[in-house]
Amino acid sequence: MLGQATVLPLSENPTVQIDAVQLEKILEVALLTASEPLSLAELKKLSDAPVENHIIEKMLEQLAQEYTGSGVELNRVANGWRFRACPEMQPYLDRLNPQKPPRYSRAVMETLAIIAYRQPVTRGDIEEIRGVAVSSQILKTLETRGWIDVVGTRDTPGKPELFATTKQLLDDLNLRSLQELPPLEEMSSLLEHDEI
Amino acid sequence: MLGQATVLPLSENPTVQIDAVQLEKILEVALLTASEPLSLAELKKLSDAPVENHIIEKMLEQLAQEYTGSGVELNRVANGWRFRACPEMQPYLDRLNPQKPPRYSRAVMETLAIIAYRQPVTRGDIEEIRGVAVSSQILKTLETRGWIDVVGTRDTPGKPELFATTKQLLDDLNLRSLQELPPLEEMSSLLEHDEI
Amino acid sequence: MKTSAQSPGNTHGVHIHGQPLLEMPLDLYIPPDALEIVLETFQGPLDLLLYLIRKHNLDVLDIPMAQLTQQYMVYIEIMQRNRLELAAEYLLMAAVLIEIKSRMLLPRLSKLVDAEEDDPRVELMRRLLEYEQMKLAAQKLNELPQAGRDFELIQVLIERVEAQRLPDVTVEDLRQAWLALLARAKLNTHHRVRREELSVREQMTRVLRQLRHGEFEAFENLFEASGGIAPLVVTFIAILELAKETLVEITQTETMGNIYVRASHSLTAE
Repeated sequence: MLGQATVLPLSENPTVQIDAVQLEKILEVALLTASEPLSLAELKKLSDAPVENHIIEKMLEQLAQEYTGSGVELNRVANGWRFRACPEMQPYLDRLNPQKPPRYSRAVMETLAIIAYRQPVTRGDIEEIRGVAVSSQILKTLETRGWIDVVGTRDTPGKPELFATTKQLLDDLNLRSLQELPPLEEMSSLLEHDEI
Repeated sequence: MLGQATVLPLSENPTVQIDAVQLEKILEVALLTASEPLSLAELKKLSDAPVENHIIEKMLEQLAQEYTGSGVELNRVANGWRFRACPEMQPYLDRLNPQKPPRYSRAVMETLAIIAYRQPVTRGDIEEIRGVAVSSQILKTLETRGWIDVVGTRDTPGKPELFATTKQLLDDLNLRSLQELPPLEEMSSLLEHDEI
Repeated sequence: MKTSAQSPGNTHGVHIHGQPLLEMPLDLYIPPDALEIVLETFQGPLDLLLYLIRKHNLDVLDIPMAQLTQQYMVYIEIMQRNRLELAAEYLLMAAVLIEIKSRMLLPRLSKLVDAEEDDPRVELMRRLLEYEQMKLAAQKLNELPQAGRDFELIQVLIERVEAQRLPDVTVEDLRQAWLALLARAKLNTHHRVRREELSVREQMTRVLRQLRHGEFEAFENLFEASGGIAPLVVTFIAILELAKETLVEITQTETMGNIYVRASHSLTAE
């Protein structure tokens, strides 16, 4: 989205001259072509002259603004900034790629939820909460997807591995931090609820 | 790029109503998310109502127009339409994806070393020192790079070409003369001792 | 938030393939196929217990153990009758339920102990609630739009249009290549690597290059006078070396006359 870029004071240092229009154009192209979210540190490399974080951030917010109403949005996620198609465009895009990625089973999703909300946890912890054995396949599925990884071992006999969720999970759910996960149901509400 | 879309007569059949703004938005998102060029047949699937080819084409041309001057362009290629980053953005994008430069094979480097230290040499000389045949490909690689050339022929049967290094090589190695190469004396002394 | 295919409306009931399971006759005939699907849908004994509790509107804080245990056992029996692969956890839970039930039948020995702490159901209750909490969290997590499933990422092509990037070579690379050659040459002792002045080689190349036109060149033109005596000597040795290797022809038409040099064979290819 070109043409609407305004000139921003790019640096407190007046001797450094940066072409704001050009930089915003470069930021846009970089974000449109990137296969992963781009961090501020990476985006700063795109400027010929040093730029401060808040200048880049202002530009990104402006860029995001320019895309409002289009089928594309610029989001800030855990690993940085990235463009995505708006979810409401999905039904159209599905016409081009009819094969959808499979949905995960309840077992996988429950395991993921326990790791997300109780991390770091061992396989034993997960099994205790779910009340059943957790197959290696489930953990492997989540690891292969890049959603969980081993962050250490617990200092107990057997040195069980501790699992935690990754930034990739947050990126894939379009979230910036774990705090943006849906809040857990309060225990009291679970107790009060008596109807079906 | 939203907002500039004009209403086009989408179909000769006046009973079919298509939202041109919406369709252009969908086309844009589809093209931005596609990993391959999209053919007209595929793009037509994105419309809720049947649309004729020339209508879609007109929209695509308009879309391409809207991106003029941005760092991204919409091209028609053999397999259909696709977005790509403008070539002039490449230097910036390369800052994000610093490609590791390829390396020459050992055969190429040894051939170059022999030509540098023993010039002028024939292919036979090189083969004698390396103990193996030197493929034409190796010499061609170095010639194409502008690092060696033929400076004469030896007056022996077959009139073999004599290869020598060029000034280009010195420039590329940031040297003023061949004498600035690591001296041979050092090499020979290494040979005499028992290191390596 | 966007809703997904998973029914978000009633999050508390048991859902089988997105449909709330409202009726589960306990004593009536159940089509075996349907039951199999139902049983396979449970994520374990806790899930089954929760289903029974919610289905029969039981109070989690005051579970009627006799009723719950009886219903649980019905399911276990059906599972076994249908030869479903019965996870050990289901049997273990049956034992736990029976144990709790029997402990509740025993008279309380100490009236000093807080009734609630003494309640053998407390641990089961805690586990049920914790599991239910995670089960609901999993549902909500699954409803969040996921990249690739509910939205696509933008990725515009970068077409590398420039010439293919060429390898970088450093002086050190060249040195290493040479050292490798020497190391190999050392193994083949018959091969002789001569110690030689590189500057002579350089001058040989320079002279040859200068003679590329194939014509005779005046001997003195091959020298660069600007560099002092040493380079002149080196150039002289280079020309002699070229002559020795019969790469150049040196001629003199008359004694004390001009000396001319030309390449032994002009390059037809050039």
